Amino acid sequence: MELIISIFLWALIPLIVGVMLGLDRIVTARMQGRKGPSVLQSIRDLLKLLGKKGSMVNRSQVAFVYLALALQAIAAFILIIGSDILTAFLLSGAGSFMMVVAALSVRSPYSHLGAHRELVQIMATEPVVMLVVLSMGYASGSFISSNLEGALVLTLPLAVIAMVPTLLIRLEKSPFDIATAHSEIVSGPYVELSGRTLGISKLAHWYELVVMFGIFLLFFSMSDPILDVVVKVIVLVTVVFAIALIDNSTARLTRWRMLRFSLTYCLGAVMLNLVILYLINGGVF
Amino acid sequence: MATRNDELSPWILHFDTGSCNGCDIEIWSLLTPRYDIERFGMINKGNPKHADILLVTGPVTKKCATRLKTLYDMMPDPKLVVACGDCASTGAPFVGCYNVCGGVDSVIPVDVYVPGCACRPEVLIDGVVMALQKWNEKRTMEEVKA
Amino acid sequence: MADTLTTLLVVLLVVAPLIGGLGSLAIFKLSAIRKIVISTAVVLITSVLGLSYLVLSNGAIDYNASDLSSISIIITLLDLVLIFAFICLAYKQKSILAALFAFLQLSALVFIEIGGVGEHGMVIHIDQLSLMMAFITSVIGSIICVYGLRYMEHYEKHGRFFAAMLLFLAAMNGAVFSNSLLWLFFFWELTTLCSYLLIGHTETEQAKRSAITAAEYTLGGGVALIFGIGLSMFYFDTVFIDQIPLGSSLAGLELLPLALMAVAAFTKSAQLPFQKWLLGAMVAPTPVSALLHSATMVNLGVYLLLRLIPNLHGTGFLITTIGMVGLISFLVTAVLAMTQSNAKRVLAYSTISNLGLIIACIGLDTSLALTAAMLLLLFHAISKALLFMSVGVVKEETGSEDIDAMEGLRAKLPLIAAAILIGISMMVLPPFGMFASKWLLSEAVTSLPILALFLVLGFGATLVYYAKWLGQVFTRGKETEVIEKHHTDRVYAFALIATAVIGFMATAGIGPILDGLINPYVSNVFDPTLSVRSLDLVSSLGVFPIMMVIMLAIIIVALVVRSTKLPPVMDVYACGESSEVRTGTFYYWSEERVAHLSQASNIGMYALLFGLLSVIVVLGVVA
Amino acid sequence: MTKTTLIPVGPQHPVFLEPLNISLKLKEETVVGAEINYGFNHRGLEKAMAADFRRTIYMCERICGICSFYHSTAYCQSMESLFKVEVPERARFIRLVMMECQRLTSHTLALGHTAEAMGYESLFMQLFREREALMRLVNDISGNRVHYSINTIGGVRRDIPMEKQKEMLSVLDGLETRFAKLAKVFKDDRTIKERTIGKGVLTKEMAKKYCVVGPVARASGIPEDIRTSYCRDLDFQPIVRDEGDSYARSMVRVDETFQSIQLIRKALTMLPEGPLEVPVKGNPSGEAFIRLEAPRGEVIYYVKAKGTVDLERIKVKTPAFVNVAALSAMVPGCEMPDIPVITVSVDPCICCTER
Amino acid sequence: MLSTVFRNLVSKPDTVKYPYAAADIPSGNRGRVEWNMDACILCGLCEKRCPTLAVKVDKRSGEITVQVPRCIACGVCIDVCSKDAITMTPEYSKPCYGKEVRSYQKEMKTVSE
Ligand code: SF4
Ligand code: SF4
Ligand code: SF4
Ligand code: SF4
Ligand code: SF4
Ligand code: SF4
Ligand code: SF4
Ligand code: SF4
Repeated sequence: MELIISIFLWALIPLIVGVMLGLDRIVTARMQGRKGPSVLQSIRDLLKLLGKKGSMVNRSQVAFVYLALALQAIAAFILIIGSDILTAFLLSGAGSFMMVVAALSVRSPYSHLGAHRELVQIMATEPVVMLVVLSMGYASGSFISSNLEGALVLTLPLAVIAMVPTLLIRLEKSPFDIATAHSEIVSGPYVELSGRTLGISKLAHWYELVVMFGIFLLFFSMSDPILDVVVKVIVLVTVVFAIALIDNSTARLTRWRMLRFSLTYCLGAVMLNLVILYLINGGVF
Repeated sequence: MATRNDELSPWILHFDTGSCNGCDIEIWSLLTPRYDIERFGMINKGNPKHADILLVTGPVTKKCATRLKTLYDMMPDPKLVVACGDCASTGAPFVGCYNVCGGVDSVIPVDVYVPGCACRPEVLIDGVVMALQKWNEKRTMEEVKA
Repeated sequence: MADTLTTLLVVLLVVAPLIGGLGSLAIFKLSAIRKIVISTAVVLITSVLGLSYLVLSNGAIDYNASDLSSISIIITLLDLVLIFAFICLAYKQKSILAALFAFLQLSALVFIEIGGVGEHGMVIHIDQLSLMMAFITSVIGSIICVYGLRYMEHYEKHGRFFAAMLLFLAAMNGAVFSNSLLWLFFFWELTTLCSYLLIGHTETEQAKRSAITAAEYTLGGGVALIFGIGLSMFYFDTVFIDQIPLGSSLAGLELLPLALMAVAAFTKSAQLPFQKWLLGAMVAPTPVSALLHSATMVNLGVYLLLRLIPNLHGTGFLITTIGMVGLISFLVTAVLAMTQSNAKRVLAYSTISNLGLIIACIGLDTSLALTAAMLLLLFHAISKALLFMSVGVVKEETGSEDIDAMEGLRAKLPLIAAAILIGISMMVLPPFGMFASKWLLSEAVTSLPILALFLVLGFGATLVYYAKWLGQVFTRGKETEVIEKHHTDRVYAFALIATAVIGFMATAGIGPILDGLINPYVSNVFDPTLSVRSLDLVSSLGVFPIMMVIMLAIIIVALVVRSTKLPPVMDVYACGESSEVRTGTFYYWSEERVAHLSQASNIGMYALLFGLLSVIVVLGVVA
Repeated sequence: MTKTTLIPVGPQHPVFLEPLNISLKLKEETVVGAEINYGFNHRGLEKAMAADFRRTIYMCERICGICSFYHSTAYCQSMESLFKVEVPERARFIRLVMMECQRLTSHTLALGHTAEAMGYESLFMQLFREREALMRLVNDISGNRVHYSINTIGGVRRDIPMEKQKEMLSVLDGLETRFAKLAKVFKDDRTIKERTIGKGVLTKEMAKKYCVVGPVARASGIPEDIRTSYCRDLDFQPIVRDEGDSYARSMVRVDETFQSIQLIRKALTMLPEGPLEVPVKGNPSGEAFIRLEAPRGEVIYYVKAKGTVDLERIKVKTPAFVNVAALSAMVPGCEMPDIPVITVSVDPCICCTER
Repeated sequence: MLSTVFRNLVSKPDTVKYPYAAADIPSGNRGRVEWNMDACILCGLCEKRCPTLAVKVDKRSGEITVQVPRCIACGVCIDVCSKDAITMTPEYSKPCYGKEVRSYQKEMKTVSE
């Protein structure tokens, strides 16, 4: 039964993420003093893209994009059925890898610049999230998300904080909207995608967001199912709001700046948390 | 008037073929809080491969003509072209300039002509919304062709 | 004493390549050598398969020292000849270091032989670990030799070359079968000789220099090994690996032999600070690189550490330091690999990096980590062979090994592009073995989360340099752009496809491999915790649904692709311009900074190793 | 071997409003070579403008939609000097007010554009929001949001009546307070500083060598502003900074907006009564040379007439022309992400550069 | 910036309702020109002085045509018309699928053959 619910949820991901992004767009618009689009706008965008034939530069590009979608979708699926979060995360990492290769597979300077920035982005976020996942596994002795201890946030508070910039990076929000920076490199890795292929890559990105946010929300698991949902929704809304705030009060930074920030502060925070936990658990160096 | 096409989410590409900047900035104004065309799901994409609507400003200078054609060709079907301002519609304010080919329609087909020098944001909104009404037509045409 | 068939197979695995080697040395004609090499390959592959069947069904195969005492004597004599050869070689190349190392080896060996070697033990012990190694050597090694047949056509001295190649395989098989450390030492040094010959094969100045560097480093390792053997005689009164006491019972100076053997392993596996020789070895023809990196040489060091696991397990700081060396090598070389433009150098760094990872796993000293180490070893060999052979073909077709020059390979050499794609996918993408091992390792690292930091950073860097390369291979302009297609030779195609198929089979058969080869060995020390349940890899911490991933991926891609007709082809976006666009390459850090990094880490690692040895000595003396 | 990236930025690029092409050579993301290509916006206006001198007012206005009023003013001034007429004081002040209004719209545009180039979308939105209030104001006064078209040879065609003056002042008051907040953001925001300070430096020597004008020159320590003479009765001091980087250029613009608001206030209080235009008769003849301080620096008009309806020659020297050229001295060595910011901080305008 | 952002968040957005509500066009706007053919004497001055050649005066048929996307609403024709036959309204011209041409017909006295 639970499996069916999970599969149902998984199928609904585009809808859920779409609405979430729509809300984010509205909030952003309101922060800028605009009215903003409708909540469903992101979904409409996706539908429109999927309905457009578009064009391609070469075949490998299209193939890699589809592969990226497959990997991300599976990653999200694994996460949602409550299986191994590490597997889910690694698969999603492989999905981003595929997107980068897709962007590199056309001879377009913008696409390449974007892809290389995306690579720096991977270098900046992957270690952090991976360490977060590992620390979750360490703290609760299992990577099966349904076995994770409740309220991990209490044992790993710094890891939770460190993940927020990572989410910011993954959501491509300023100051870290570096890979797609539309006013610099015309949306970078996505520049040569169009129509349906672009839609597919968007969808892949949505699934990736699900994996990222899913891992993040696992910190806030509660034993009581109703409380669980309530807490997670509150956390989600707060985080999205906070991200919108940061987005709206910063200029875009550069890729090395992002790497330095992420690898010093974020990684440092998770590491600190992990070391403290390790010492508490009686570990020795 | 726009409600029926609300479910669409047109993405915009803007190209200046030699305008005086007047109309360009009016297009930028569209993005900003006062006119906020994101209400209609429109986003300025700056990339022909992502765009659905091409907003052209300015009379087409000889050097820009080929670029305009390239950009137009790069846009995936179905696509719409809106000529923004008198220049883009007819090239009129620059009558007698030797390096001007004329309006946009001398290079690529135009769907909607937006008059005004400079065209006001309101007219631009009207123009884009009118263009959207052509969208469904074009899409069915696409399907028939396929 | 096993039955005749078994003996025949074992002998064949060592002797067949030896004979083949001698044969090719005697003949000058390539066509004849070709026949010899191919038949040797066939013999090797059938033998190893036969042996696998026997070992898997009947368990490990042992031969007692007392039964083979005559062979022991022959090996000792050959050993002396070998060292003498090294001395001559050092004299010829005017390498004081090599001469010094050879003399040290000689004196230690003489000292040990005079001390007398006990005969109560097994000189040959073929268990699942040996089998896995023999499999890698014989199958992958044979394929590389066959590949070399075509590749070496434009080179000279084929006889010598293939003699050294086949001898290499013989030495490897011999080394992994030996239980006697002295036998192991002989084969060990034999690989050093072979690598020297192969690296210096082209006889250019650079090749000679690289060859002698390699010889110096690995001879140094040999010194560490023979000293370790001597000390093991002194402390444990045995030269048989299985008789060395378990790690948990060792203390003080008794750790010294193990530490020395670990140092020997580091030199063979080119771990920091001994990585220089492997990078220099890049000047050799590609089949040599492929052989060194995937099927032979570097695996030997890791093999020794794996073999010594029961003795290292529970030695506390010793095994942790070993792990640290591996981990730091892993991270540093992964970062260095990002900055390289030459594909072979990228691969070289990635080899060091991956072997470092394996050693790090050994250092973690847990059941899961050990399993991960063995899986990594297997899959690394397969994918590296594939990648090296592909680079070789590219070099032949385009004249360059540079990643930049590989732009548009997909159109030029589709088969090679596919091989590189598969090779890299095996390294980083699910559901291939490397990926599964990565997952496993990540789960394993939770037992010592402090190490996780290195691991996660290294994984990030690994993704980057492979993405960069793969992207370059697939970079091309419009689909309709006309590109001259090159033809891939049949031999190359065979070698690449065979390796790829082995890779796929190993991935699909990860369950049987785990049950048959890996878990039995792991169970010597730990309770195996990784198993395959209903097509999922299940560890104590989580699950990796390999089959589900494969199936879902196929379904999703098939569904999506079926519903799509390919969109029309369009040129790239160049802001409306149609002028020339060019994509550059990214190396992230400048050469100087890289040199700086490798220098600093080398110094650090020397200090670490020196510290390790001195700590053992000091602690031992104090106790 | 490191292959460089060759990348055309423009003629259609999201950060450029206009068709400008900078051909960049990048080593990784560092610029090692930049070549600026012109000519996309060349319409041949100077040739077409050498026609009926009455029509030329409307044509020279359309050289550019950002400082259109400066162009028509400069042209009308040159014609007035050919006709040897003195415009009424009221007309002169109205022109001044409108010019400063246009400077406000232009500077807010430039600043917003800079913010957008840095990816600071909400700041861009806020600046344009304030700009929109201004636009409505000028629309009401002049009749058009962009091309005011109120200049005529001998004066202006529209008056600013009392009630509109009042409205104007109240709009400006509101604008000043809200803009002060945004200016503070521009001054103090850490991310903005990181993206602009020390980027695209143009030293005083280089600035002199490239003959840059306007805010670009003033940000490099050259106190050059023609308004010192034109606004003589308004006690005007140019704003100068020394750093010469993108930050300084933006800060000069920020400060100048407040200065413009002050100037408009003063001009409105001093607005003398009187006629709006003096009639001119006949056809012009002779030569005239006029300089004006446009938002981006001085614009120079040279007009030669031969006594017929058609002019003989018009030559326009525009500020962006020299400023854009200086770009090629600023970008080498900087990173790709700084290219848009530096370019926009110079505020390049192609339409008048190429006419 | 945060204070501005928060203020925006709680206050009403600045966005106009257009096209769902009437556009806010200032009374001083120069929108479009209209001809009053009763006053017009077909002198053709507006055609002559229009800077963009938007106006055509056909003296024979008594028709004045304005090509809407040519008119820059400069108001010159109004200034030159001695009969004040032309007026300017703040309402702007609408976009069109084609190039709109507006024509004004003067009642011609039929000339007897
Ligand atoms: S004549 Fe005009 S179009 Fe031809 S090259 Fe010269 S500027 Fe360009
Ligand atoms: S129509 Fe007018 S405002 Fe628009 S670009 Fe042309 S001249 Fe400029
Ligand atoms: S002087 Fe001006 S109008 Fe004449 S050709 Fe040169 S750019 Fe054109
Ligand atoms: S302006 Fe100069 S280049 Fe152009 S036509 Fe005249 S003389 Fe030739
Ligand atoms: S510098 Fe030239 S193009 Fe730029 S705003 Fe002024 S007149 Fe217009
Ligand atoms: S002088 Fe004028 S036309 Fe000639 S290159 Fe310079 S900007 Fe272009
Ligand atoms: S100027 Fe006036 S009277 Fe003469 S044709 Fe035009 S509208 Fe008619
Ligand atoms: S308003 Fe100006 S452009 Fe329009 S018709 Fe009258 S004169 Fe011509």
